[in-house]
Amino acid sequence: EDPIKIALVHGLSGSSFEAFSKQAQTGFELGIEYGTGGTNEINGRPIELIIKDTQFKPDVARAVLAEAYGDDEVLLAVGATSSGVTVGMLPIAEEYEKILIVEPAVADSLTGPDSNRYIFKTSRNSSMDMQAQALALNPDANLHVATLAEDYAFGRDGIAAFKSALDGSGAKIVTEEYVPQGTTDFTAYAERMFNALKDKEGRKVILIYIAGGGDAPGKIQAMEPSRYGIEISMGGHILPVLPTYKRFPGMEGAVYYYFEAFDNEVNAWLVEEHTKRFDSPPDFFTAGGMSAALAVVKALKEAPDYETDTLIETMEGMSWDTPKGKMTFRPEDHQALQDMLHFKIKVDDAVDWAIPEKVRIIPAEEMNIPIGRDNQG
Amino acid sequence: MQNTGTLIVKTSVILIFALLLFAPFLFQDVRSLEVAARICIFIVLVASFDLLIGYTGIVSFAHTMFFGFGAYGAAILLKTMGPGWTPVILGALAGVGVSLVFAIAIGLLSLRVKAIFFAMITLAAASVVLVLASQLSQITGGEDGIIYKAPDLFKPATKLLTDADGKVVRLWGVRLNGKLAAYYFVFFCALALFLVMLRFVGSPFGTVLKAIRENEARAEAIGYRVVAYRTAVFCLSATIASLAGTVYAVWLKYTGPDTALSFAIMIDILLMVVIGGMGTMWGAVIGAVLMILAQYYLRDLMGAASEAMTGIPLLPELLAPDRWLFWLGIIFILLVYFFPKGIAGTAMAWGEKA
Amino acid sequence: MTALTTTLGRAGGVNLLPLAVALIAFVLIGAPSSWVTLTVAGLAMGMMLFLMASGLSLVFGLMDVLNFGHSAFVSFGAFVSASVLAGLGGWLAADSWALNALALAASYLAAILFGLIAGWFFETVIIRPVYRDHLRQILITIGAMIVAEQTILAFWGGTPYSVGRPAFLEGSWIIGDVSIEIYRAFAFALGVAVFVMLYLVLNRTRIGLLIRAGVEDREMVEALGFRVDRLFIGVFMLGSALAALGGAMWAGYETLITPHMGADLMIVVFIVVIIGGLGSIEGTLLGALLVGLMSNYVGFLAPKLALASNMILMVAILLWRPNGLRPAVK
Amino acid sequence: MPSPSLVTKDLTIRFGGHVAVNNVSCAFHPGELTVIVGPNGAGKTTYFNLISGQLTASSGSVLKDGTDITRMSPSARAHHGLGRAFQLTNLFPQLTVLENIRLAVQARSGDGWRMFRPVARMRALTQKAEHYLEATRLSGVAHQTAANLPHGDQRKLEVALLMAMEPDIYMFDEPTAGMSLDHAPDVLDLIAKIKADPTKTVLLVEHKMDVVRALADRIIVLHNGELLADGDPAEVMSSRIVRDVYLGTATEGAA
Amino acid sequence: MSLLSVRNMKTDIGQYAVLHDVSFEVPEGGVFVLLGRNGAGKTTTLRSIIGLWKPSPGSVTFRGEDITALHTADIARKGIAYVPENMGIFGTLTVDENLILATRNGRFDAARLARIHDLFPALAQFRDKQAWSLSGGQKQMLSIARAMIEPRELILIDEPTKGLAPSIVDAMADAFREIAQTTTILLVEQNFAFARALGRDMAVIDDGRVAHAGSMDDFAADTALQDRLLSLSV
Ligand SMILES: Nc1ncnc2c1ncn2[C@@H]1O[C@H](COP(=O)(O)OP(=O)(O)OP(=O)(O)O)[C@@H](O)[C@H]1O
Ligand SMILES: Nc1ncnc2c1ncn2[C@@H]1O[C@H](COP(=O)(O)OP(=O)(O)OP(=O)(O)O)[C@@H](O)[C@H]1O
Ligand SMILES: [Mg+2]
Ligand SMILES: [Mg+2]
Repeated sequence: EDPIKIALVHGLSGSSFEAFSKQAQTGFELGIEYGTGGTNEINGRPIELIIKDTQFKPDVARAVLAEAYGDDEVLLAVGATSSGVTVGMLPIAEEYEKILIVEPAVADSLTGPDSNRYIFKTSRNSSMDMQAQALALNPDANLHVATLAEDYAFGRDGIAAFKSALDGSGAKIVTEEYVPQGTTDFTAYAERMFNALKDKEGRKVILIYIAGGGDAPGKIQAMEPSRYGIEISMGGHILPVLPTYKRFPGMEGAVYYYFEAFDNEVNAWLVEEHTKRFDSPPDFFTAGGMSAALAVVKALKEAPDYETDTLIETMEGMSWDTPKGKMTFRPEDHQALQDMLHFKIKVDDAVDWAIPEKVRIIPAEEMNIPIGRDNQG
Repeated sequence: MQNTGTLIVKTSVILIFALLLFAPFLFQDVRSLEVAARICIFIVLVASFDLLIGYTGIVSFAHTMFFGFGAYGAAILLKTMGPGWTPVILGALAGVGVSLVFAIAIGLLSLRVKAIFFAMITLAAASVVLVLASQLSQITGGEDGIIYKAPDLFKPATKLLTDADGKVVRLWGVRLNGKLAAYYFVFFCALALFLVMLRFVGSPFGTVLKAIRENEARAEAIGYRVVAYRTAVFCLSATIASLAGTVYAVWLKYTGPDTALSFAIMIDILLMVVIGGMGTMWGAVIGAVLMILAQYYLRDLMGAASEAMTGIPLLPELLAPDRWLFWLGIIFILLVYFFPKGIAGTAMAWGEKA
Repeated sequence: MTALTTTLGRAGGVNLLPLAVALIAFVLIGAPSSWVTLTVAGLAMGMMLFLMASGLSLVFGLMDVLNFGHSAFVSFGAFVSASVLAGLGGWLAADSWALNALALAASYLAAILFGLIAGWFFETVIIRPVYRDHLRQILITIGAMIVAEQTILAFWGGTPYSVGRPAFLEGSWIIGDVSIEIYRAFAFALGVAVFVMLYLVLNRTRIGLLIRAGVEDREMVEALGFRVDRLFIGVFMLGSALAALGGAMWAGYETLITPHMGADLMIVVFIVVIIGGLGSIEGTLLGALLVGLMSNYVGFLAPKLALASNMILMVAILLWRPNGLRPAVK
Repeated sequence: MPSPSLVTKDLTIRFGGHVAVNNVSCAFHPGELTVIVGPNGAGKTTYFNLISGQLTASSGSVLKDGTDITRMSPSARAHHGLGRAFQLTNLFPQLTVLENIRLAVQARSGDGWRMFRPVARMRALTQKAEHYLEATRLSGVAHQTAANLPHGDQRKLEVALLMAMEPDIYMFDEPTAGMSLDHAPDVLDLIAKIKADPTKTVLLVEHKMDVVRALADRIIVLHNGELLADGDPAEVMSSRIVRDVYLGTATEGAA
Repeated sequence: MSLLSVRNMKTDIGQYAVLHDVSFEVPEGGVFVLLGRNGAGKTTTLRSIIGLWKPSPGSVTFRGEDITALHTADIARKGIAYVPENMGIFGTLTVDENLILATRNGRFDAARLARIHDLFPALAQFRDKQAWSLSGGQKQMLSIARAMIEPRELILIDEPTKGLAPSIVDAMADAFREIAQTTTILLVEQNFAFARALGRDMAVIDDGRVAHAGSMDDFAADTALQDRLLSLSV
């Protein structure tokens, strides 16, 4: 039988994010394995993965994606790692009229107006991150928040989503600080936030939303915000970064995935197999990659034929099981709605990293994720 | 006066242009066409950088900035005004305008200071523009960049020639569609800009640039206003880089920091100009071709090599496709070390001796 | 005008610039506790920059070698020391102050040792053929930077690497409303020590002179009886070791490091050296302190300008003094 | 006597506390060759630098045909007809001899800003350059890179560049220094030819007394930056003061 | 025994053979003059002695010790100073710094410094000036002063009088005479009058070979020989 070709288009060289891509690809392979019961076949056809490197360059990404669709004649493609690169890839899917599953790039805009009906997105988006983060703070009128984010679209959009989630709860934003990307010294901004918060009555929180390095939380923590009764809050992170969270015992926030927090059959298999094969638990891009693969498997199993339009039809509104529970492709913009984890940091000297202990799972329905575009219209 | 080395270099360049001219017919896969278009753009970009570094001896790290101005000019207007030729032309003009303003400001302000300080100032300026592009995301799309549509002529669905049934005519198996038109737009723009630059370097103006590179004080003493010439060539090369940016933006239908502004592109340009050979123009062509082929195909080659080596210790590790940049770096060092004049320069000098 | 210049010169000239900046900031900021916090943080940040810039200043200012690969030494220093700290995790986590300090010292020594060896290698293999040729220096060291970054990626992987920090360097001293990060105070002390050492080596011995002379006319220095080749290797090794130490220190400050951390820092490090003026370690210190203070003040007073503050500072100073604040070489 | 083509009025330059050229006022006339002598460090080269613009005067002025050029850049002065050859060879090392000279020719003709015409097709430029190659007997090495020339030929090229600028005022700074006995006469003949043109003014710095005697119409003596003597060669050279500060005693006969 | 002996020296620069066969003996004390036309190989000979070019074959022996293979710095430390044709001034260093580098231990011997300042007053006047701004002649003086700031065994001097005013040339002749009482000088010179006034022994190099060697007095007397070797005819 003809193999079913799937292209994995990720950044594999040229940036330190290449490690994320590798997690996603490992996850994808595991997902195929799990989804096909180890046969690696769907409807009797073997699955062939074609790996492409975007080199983290949008132009390269466009070329290799076009190549995958045009020359390798893949059925669909999965990718890419960074949002900028992925934005560049969107029109190629439309041009070739083939499906692109976005994983693990996060930006909301990937399912926004510039997107198109060939795009499905299994990765969570920034709105989910920030809304979950807001919910994890249990906002009420007593809450005062100062936000710290990087000064570009990602940071500003994130804070906007956060604010909209606080709307109506009575919580107040006392100041919004935006730092240039790549900032490493946060003293000045911390002073500004301290000055804005210190005389407020009630719960005082500094919300940190910085994707890059710089270790803003650690540096602000070192200035001992606790002397003003100020807490720090931020989202979770990948395992290699979690050791630095040991400095924030008791901190609450929200994250996309932590291997111990989700209790389901898929996750149990993933954790067991991953630990067996790689001697370490799966990280969150691994889970993401697996979710994407499981979506593909389910769609291919269910679709009557593999014409793109049929596949789109199959996938719109489709729900499937993933390591983090059930996900559903929203028909309007093809974003997969999914649960998030509200955690509290626990420090255990026997574990290398700080453990984001489950407080609760924030169900997808609880979050009001704006619809980016309407593919139905 | 033509020696064999020079002859070989010039023949290869002409051959390269011939291959580029027939690329859509010779290599009928998607990636090849992308690669060919990218080569065309970078030939112009690298050659315009060579005007600075190779001919005049000015080290600037702001070349991608100008490239970016051109690209963003077209991109922003195509996005806001919709596809068409007017936004392309206006965008090109806007890009050139902004580039000129920056080039003149930087030039007048700092072409008098030590060469190395100038390099650092351009580096700083470029990095500020890069961050600004990501901060002004309403206009520039920020980190994610902008996608937009090119003029209708370049739509893949556009039929350049139709047969009796109204289907696209195929010539040697190639569909005569908008994609082809877009490629030839890129190719001929690049060719024209390259020829213009060839003209520049052969003119009296070009010889003055070389004189400034060789001995600035003496050039001034025999009557050339060095600062004026430097500023002029800085503006000139900025203009050409900006135009190249516009063409690339039209081709890619996407513009973002990583395709038009990032420091990685600057390094690519440097690598290309050095590998090809500075101060020759021909070198730009050779450098751009080799580097881009490496970027797109070295990985694959290494993957194959790595697989072939399985079993042998260490080698497969080092040949792992993701380490291709490592090898590129080493090749680059060896080139600078053993062929300081680059491929074209070395070939031409070798011909001189022979 | 001349009278003003001479009065200023007698009072300390450009050396007073950081003081002047601090005074102006005091007026603008208003809140004394914030001002002290910012000033102390800025000075410490300056010292950390100085640590990383001093090596560059040596090879760039004195030997006229434009080493873009300097950033690789910074990154390597960071990763080597972080690995040693990870290896000595037991000591670091121990309850004994002495063991903590020992682990830290070992990690710095490892970084320095690495810097020395790598510097030796770098000088002999990469730099030697391109002395006096700026363009080739830029190019060949950019090549080296790529290779070095890839090597780090291959060794340590691309994920951010977390750096241990001894307990006694965590936290801050709180005096009233002023907070002084302990790690910064430590960095400040280390920076001062390095500065004093360099100052003595360069000003109390003929080494500084020899380096400059050797750059200008190597053969003549040899004809005067000095082994320029060994001298240059020595300087380069020292410069690399300083970079590695700076990287190790920065790693402790950042606590999470990535292979391109050195490259990210390079622009500001270059700015420091240029502001200071080529060839003088005093100038580099001055430049570093200015950059450190300015970025903190601007960040507090006008966050929008923070992005360009270094750039504006550099351009302003170059317009005022085209050779930097205290160039040793004209 | 025609009106002076070049005048320096109270020309002074200070370097820190040191006054390298001190209140030098002097006029030079077309058709006249003035030799400038003086001990090392007297300020001869500095005086040239002030006239041709490599240095800008602290005070005083330089007038060319009545126009004040004191604040002009070297290139502007070159356009006003001041030409200068350097004491230390100062060429475009990686360009060929022909290209070196063509640069000077085209600076003179003002073609430097033409961007589209290939130089190769501008016959007039090349012909003129070839003319000066012949005049300086450098035709044989026209296509060699300047850096590869023997020392003597480099000195000749230095002079050829000045000739090709076709200035009104020629300034030579020790043109024959380090030139061997078989090369020097070529250059001296050239200078003699220029001197024969009544519209040209020539300034020459020279330490070799036989050269001075053979060429000078007039000698001025600089010492410690000041103008010490000015006048007829024989008279100046025999004056006590010049013997004291400049010539010494022993070598006079031998030089 | 002679202080320095050069035997069968053949030196190539790149692919060019510059010296073919140079041999001569420099006796201890006094001034030994090397004469020769432009491009004859005089400078190359000096550079081969100080180790900046490596002759092969051939040998350079200093006080009976073979120094051919030594590093330039080690040769210099044996007490040989070199004043190159291009003066080798460190332009970014001050006059005093230039001198201090030439001292053995980084300190001036007051008497020697005074003697130098006496001989070349300009060097006293401009002690703290950066050397690039000196006039051509002043640089030449500084270069010679560097060779005199320490006691040496042998000084190699390449065309010191080029570009110097006549009165300075006089003073320099006196200085050389004085130095030569304690130190041997190997002098390369084009200015024959100057050379004749100083030299005791001499050799003429022509086309990379020693064309003549002997005493200066004999050579000065033989105008035919001078004519043939130096084309000095007036
Ligand atoms: N740029 C400068 N900065 C400081 N001092 C200078 C500068 N240029 C020249 N001088 C000083 O001015 C004086 C005159 O120098 P100049 O070169 O004019 O002498 P000169 O007469 O040409 O001597 P020579 O015959 O040796 O070439 C010297 O003492 C020199 O040190
Ligand atoms: N670096 C070099 N490369 C090639 N040839 C050289 C080099 N240096 C010297 N030569 C050649 O070697 C020959 C001897 O040069 P050398 O400098 O020893 O002559 P010289 O006797 O000192 O002459 P002069 O009186 O001009 O100083 C010359 O023909 C010269 O062209
Ligand atoms: Mg002079
Ligand atoms: Mg010589």
